[in-house]
Amino acid sequence: MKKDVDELILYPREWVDETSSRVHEVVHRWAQKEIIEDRLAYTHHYETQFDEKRKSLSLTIGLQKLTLPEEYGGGGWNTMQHVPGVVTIVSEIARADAAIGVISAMTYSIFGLIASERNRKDALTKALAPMFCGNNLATPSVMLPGAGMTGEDTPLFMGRALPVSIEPAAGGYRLMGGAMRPLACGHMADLYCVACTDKDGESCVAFVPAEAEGIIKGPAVKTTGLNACRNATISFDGVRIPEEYVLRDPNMLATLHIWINLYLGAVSVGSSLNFFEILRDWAESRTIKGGTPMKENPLCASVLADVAEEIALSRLLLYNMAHVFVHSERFGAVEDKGMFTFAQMIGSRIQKSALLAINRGMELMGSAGYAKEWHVEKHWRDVKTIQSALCGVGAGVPVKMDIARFFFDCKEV
Amino acid sequence: MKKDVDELILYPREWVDETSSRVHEVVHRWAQKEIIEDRLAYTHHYETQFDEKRKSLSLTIGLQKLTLPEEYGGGGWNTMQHVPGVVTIVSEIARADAAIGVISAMTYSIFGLIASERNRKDALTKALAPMFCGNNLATPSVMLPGAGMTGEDTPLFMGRALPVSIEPAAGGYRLMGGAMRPLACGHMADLYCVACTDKDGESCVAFVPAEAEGIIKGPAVKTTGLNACRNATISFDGVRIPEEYVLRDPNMLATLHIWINLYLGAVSVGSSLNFFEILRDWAESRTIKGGTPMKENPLCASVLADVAEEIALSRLLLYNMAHVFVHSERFGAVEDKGMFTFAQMIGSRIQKSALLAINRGMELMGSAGYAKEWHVEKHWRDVKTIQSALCGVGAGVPVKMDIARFFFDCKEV
Amino acid sequence: MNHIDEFCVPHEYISPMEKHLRRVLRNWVDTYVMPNRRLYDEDWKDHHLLEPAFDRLMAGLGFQKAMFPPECGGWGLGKSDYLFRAAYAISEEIGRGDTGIAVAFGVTFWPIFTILIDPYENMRLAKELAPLYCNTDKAFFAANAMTEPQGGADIENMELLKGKTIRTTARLDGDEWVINGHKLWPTNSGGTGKLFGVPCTTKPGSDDPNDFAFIFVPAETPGVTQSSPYEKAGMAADKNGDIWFEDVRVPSWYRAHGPGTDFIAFYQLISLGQVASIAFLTGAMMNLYERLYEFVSTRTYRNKPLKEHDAVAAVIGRIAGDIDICRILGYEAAMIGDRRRMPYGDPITSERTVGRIRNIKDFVSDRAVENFGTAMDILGAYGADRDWDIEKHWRDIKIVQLWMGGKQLCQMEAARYYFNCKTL
Amino acid sequence: MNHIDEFCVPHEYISPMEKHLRRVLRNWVDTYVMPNRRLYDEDWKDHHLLEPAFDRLMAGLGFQKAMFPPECGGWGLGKSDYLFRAAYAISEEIGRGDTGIAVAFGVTFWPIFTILIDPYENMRLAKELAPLYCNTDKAFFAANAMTEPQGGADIENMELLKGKTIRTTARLDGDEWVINGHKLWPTNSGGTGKLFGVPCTTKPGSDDPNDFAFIFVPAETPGVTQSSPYEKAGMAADKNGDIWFEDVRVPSWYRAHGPGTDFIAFYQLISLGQVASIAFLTGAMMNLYERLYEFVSTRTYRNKPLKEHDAVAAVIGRIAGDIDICRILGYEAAMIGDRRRMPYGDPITSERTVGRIRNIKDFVSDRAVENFGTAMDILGAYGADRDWDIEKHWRDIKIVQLWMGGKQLCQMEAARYYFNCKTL
Repeated sequence: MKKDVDELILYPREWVDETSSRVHEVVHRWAQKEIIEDRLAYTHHYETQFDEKRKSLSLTIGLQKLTLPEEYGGGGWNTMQHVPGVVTIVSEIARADAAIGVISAMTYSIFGLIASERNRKDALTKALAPMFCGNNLATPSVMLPGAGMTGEDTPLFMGRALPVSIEPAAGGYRLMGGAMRPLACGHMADLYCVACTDKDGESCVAFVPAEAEGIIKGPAVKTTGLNACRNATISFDGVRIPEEYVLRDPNMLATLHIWINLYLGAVSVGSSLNFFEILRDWAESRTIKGGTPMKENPLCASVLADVAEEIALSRLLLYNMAHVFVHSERFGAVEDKGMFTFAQMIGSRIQKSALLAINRGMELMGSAGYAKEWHVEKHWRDVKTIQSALCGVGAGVPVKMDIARFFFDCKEV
Repeated sequence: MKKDVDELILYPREWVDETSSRVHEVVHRWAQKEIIEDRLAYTHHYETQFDEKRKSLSLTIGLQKLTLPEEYGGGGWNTMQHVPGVVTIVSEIARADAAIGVISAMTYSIFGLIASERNRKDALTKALAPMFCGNNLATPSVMLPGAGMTGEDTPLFMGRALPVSIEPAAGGYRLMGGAMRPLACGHMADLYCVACTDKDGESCVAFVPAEAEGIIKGPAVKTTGLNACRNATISFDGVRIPEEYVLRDPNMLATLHIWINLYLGAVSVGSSLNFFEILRDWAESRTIKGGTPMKENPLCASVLADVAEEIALSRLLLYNMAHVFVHSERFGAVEDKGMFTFAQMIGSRIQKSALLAINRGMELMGSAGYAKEWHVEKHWRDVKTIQSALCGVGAGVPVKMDIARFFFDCKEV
Repeated sequence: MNHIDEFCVPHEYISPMEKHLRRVLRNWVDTYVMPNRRLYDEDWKDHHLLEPAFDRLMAGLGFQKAMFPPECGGWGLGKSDYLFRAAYAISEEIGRGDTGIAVAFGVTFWPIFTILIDPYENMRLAKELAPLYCNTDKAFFAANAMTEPQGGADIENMELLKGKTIRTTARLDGDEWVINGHKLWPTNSGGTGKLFGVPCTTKPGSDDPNDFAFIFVPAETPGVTQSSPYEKAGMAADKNGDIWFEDVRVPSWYRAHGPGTDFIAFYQLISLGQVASIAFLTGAMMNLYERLYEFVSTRTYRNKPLKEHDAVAAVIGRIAGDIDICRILGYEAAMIGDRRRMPYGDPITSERTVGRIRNIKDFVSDRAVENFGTAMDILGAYGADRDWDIEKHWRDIKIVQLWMGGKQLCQMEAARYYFNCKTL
Repeated sequence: MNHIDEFCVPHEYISPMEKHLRRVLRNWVDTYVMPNRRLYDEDWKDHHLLEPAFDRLMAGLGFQKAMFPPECGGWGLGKSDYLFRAAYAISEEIGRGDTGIAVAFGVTFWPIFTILIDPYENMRLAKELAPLYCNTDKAFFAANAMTEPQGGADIENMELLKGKTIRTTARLDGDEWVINGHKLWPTNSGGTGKLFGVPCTTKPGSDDPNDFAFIFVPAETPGVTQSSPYEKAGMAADKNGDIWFEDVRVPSWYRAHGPGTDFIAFYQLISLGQVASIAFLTGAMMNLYERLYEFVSTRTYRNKPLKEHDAVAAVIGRIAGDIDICRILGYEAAMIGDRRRMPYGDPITSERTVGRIRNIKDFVSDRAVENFGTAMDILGAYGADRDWDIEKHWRDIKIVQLWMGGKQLCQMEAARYYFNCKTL
């Protein structure tokens, strides 16, 4: 009998608590039944079915509120020891559908940032809780700093441009600037989580409900992948938000990068796990050279091995990232900057590995890799979209500069 | 003040027990004082100084007998929970000198195989203990299966040729065949640990003391690196060994591969850690473009980042390999074949990463990377020598086939 | 460097007509393709937007006549000493705009190459088929119906399998061939193709090259059925579908040549197809350079243009450098083909020519896949944007890497040549 | 494919003398180098074994005369339309045997290129120096003393720094130049070089090209001191050491040309050096193919020859394919140089030529480093063996990747050209 991927692509189960394992099983059933086994139908009615599938996961099963504190109506998984479990769950969601995975990842990242025991922002969490703990789907959109425009002198976060700024306004703040491209869901978001600066150029993170006045939303952009997470360019023209909606601690933006690298890593690993399953079926059933099963051809087998290796190692690294984050004290000296660096380093490696695995595996699938029917091309487009947006402008050079700063104490790169 | 590498290139210290940490400190002092700070002298009198340096580590500090059971005069570290600690120590040794690291790695692998609590072969351990627990240096030489010769129909272990066979002889076995090339130290070994087969083609591991009659030793070969571990081609012409010197359980050869991948991984990680230190000094003190410190040039910084990333991730993977091996039950279903696969997969990845790090870093060092004076070229040659010998014939294809067999259930590759 | 035309050109190889060909096609691409190509993904089924562009290129500008000899109303390129180089230049210019269009256009010639390139000419058949191409004001599409459901890349693996796995049968009945079988995925199927070149076997299971037949089948022949086009990740201009042949009857002289010769004439297509594939890729990469140049000049890191940041410069420099290199190799591949009639050249069906060209195709494919991937990363959050055009090429060129037997077959044929392997 | 001579050749580029040159050198390599090269590592200091080989090649066969015009007793290659291509073929053949020998030989011409290639000729000086090369039965070595302790690759980064960081000074005193400074690492120093070409500044700290001077200094001139050779990881045939100049006086006409012209004449060396470097690498890789072919044919996995295992075949096929590709690129790089006098060519000091050739050098270096590394892996436990010769090339070719400013400078110059970067 064919083995389950979890028996092959190993991860340290000791780090995942039992409650998480039970939720994982529920999500696994959802993934299998509602999406994976229904994929041919899902291919052709993707856009319309998307909300329905999300609802069953987020509202019926209740995962949307999972990481909010119990006292605000959440699932109570706002402790750090649940983090590896959430990683497992996000992977499982993305195994079915990367777009739902990305929305989950952004949700959990935001509440990781503001509601986790390590750094609770109670007023903000309380204010946002109804949106995520109610009976409607809530879509967040995370806006990280990125490339600036030539000729503009923009405040920077680790070299990346922060074109949105805040200034105090009666009882809160006013946001200005933008033409920023979110990671995803810019066009359909209910809540924006925005990297910005104060007037001293210090980085902050601001939360902006979509109904606030002054949000300028560009047209929905057509994108390679994550087509259900309709994106758009977003600007702010004097948008007002309450005081507690801004996190002014300059570590917050770095911490947001950690959370998002972790959970988007989980998405791409999950997507590549499903790719592994599809490829395995293909390699077993397809024959080449007039009769040999593809998997028994040594060259094909070596490509299969490369695929498995990339996925297995990136899954291992993903859990290591979670583990270092949760137990940084046991890892020697991971202060904030170190953790930020490790998250960027492992996060970008995971994205690269997941995409490499799919790219290589597609080599064996010929046109089946390319036809919508097989679903492989969707994983490929989705993961690529995540990778490009997350690992950032300049072929990952900003991440490399982060790494060089940490390990070699560079000052000016 | 410049940070210690262990504060930058993190590893999960929680997995390393306290006793190991104390021994690590002792080894660190040895590495620093006897070798690293003495390197210019060591460069020019390498061959003669080698034994002396080894003696101080192996005999004076006592590391040679470290992993033998106490009851036979050993250090008593034959429990599995010491394994991550031994990894740390082997890395530290190799940070100073990869050749001493390789000899240590082979020693610990052998006693990991026969003396660890998981699989004790008491009679054999007792027989070999005096050689390693006495007052003389003892050098083992591990002979793994590899490429066969065209036209010969050799028994195979996972596709690799096993040209040495055993047959029963009064009270023991007789070994025939060979022209095998050990991983290292073939010319200077006191003990050979030989992959071989019985007459049914089942793989075994045989131990052959160097003084046994009938060992045919080729001339010492000149090699790229590990020049102190003088190697030679070895054949056996009816060499007799006692019965307990042969491990006939067919899992033993796979298990030997696990141990050797783990500890030679530690060697290459250790060697690359020292390379990191040298490169860091270089990047700080060297200026380019008429004045900028090299590390502040963004392109150089991006190469530095690649170097750091490769080393940091391979160190992380190394400890994961140790951890999976020690606590396989916590990792889901790692049965023997799974662990063998993971060890090969992670082991070869570590070797590749370590070499890649050095190769890339050398790009920045110009002729200093190449001149013997800087010691960088020695790490480069040593790690390459380990990598080629360990990851095996055929550009790693046998390892890829192992991976494909495990993950895709291939039968004929 | 200020313009894509400054990428390396081996001047000594250039044909006299190249400059003219490129100018006409550059103008056509900029007029017909560039303004519309972002919408082509939605046009994959109907080709409402694509049709006028094709009509202009193929019929209006007359490019679909190019390969036929003048006596058939064509331009005579099929017999030119510059055949491969001209094909390279044409394919590159079109590929710059849209590799899907480039392949749909290029493949239209693919079946008739078996009868138009000396020494394997069949003028009777050429004259019969020429009006379809030369006597029309609409784009005319033809297809090579090669791949079969069970076979995957087997049909392209001629050297090893010699047609042994082909299940589409051709049986001679009087002066008609009767064809039965099922083909899938040909470029220009899914309803567009009006003429199919069909590799068949006259003796199922045989690996005797004499039992291989290449037969032309007009799409409207009774018994031919086409499926509607598949939905794919990209390459909307290239429709692909199933073709079923049920007791399809065509005249006996619709066979390209005859036993043995069909096999070798068909085998010529491999190298031609590979050279065109290389050109599609270098064309797409030239456009990559144009788009990337704009991005790295207008976007910043640390408030400096990306291209002025040494580490980014190294990455984009490598991309541009690869384009230069791939183009040198592309021209060399074309030249290897065009040397077929020179005393120091090899036949295009020789193991040497096939191996070398496959090797270059494999290499260029890998560079393209990697460079487009990297370029999307450079664009970061904009990498996935339709508006930057790079993502479209990224989706399209992956299929160029995969087609014609894919990467692994390329690797095997190259290895076989370089190391005289016998059993691969 | 059965022989290294079947690797791709762009036939149209080949010079009439190439076949002869290659035959003579192939024979010399097989007679003098191959039987001894495994021992060269031990010969790095004394060159006992190397000296006879050099004498035979350079004086016996006369190759050290090659660049001088016939009126100076040379072969006139310096003024040939085939200069770069001939240099490529010569360097490749020698590099096949030993890249250390190839560089020691090639660099002997390097300083005099500044005065032998039109339009920057200096016949007075050429005639004065010619007897050293042409009138002897011993190998004659010369060196370009460029690198300085503080500068690293700065001296090769002429385009950006224009000699600004050079600390070796030249002061005109009557009709003599007085030179002071410290150079290190030149090929053919460490005692072998008898003539040095020395880039100096006539005004320290200036980035005005007019203040750059290229001056010839015979090694035995008073005030010149050489260190003994450094010990290196490989390339034993190439001795490197320190050279100190203390109030060294040479005649004023020992300056290559004069203000401005020295700079541009010196800058020609970059592209010549890069083309030769590419040839060293392709030569070494051709030998890699020879040795690897033997290993993969005689060793097995699963009791089948390695080359018959599809997965191994793909890897070795890629290696051989890279050799083919690098060779095509190498000839193109040479051709780019030789187009300097053709109407459609560019000067060898143009940004375009320098950028393109650097790009090819960077690419070929990376392929060589990777392919030799992979080849050692293929040999497994034998990869590190001196007896298989691959490890020697592996050690040697890494230095080819690193020299002349190294990989990063190559990347920067290429990026500057392709993207018009201003501040790199």
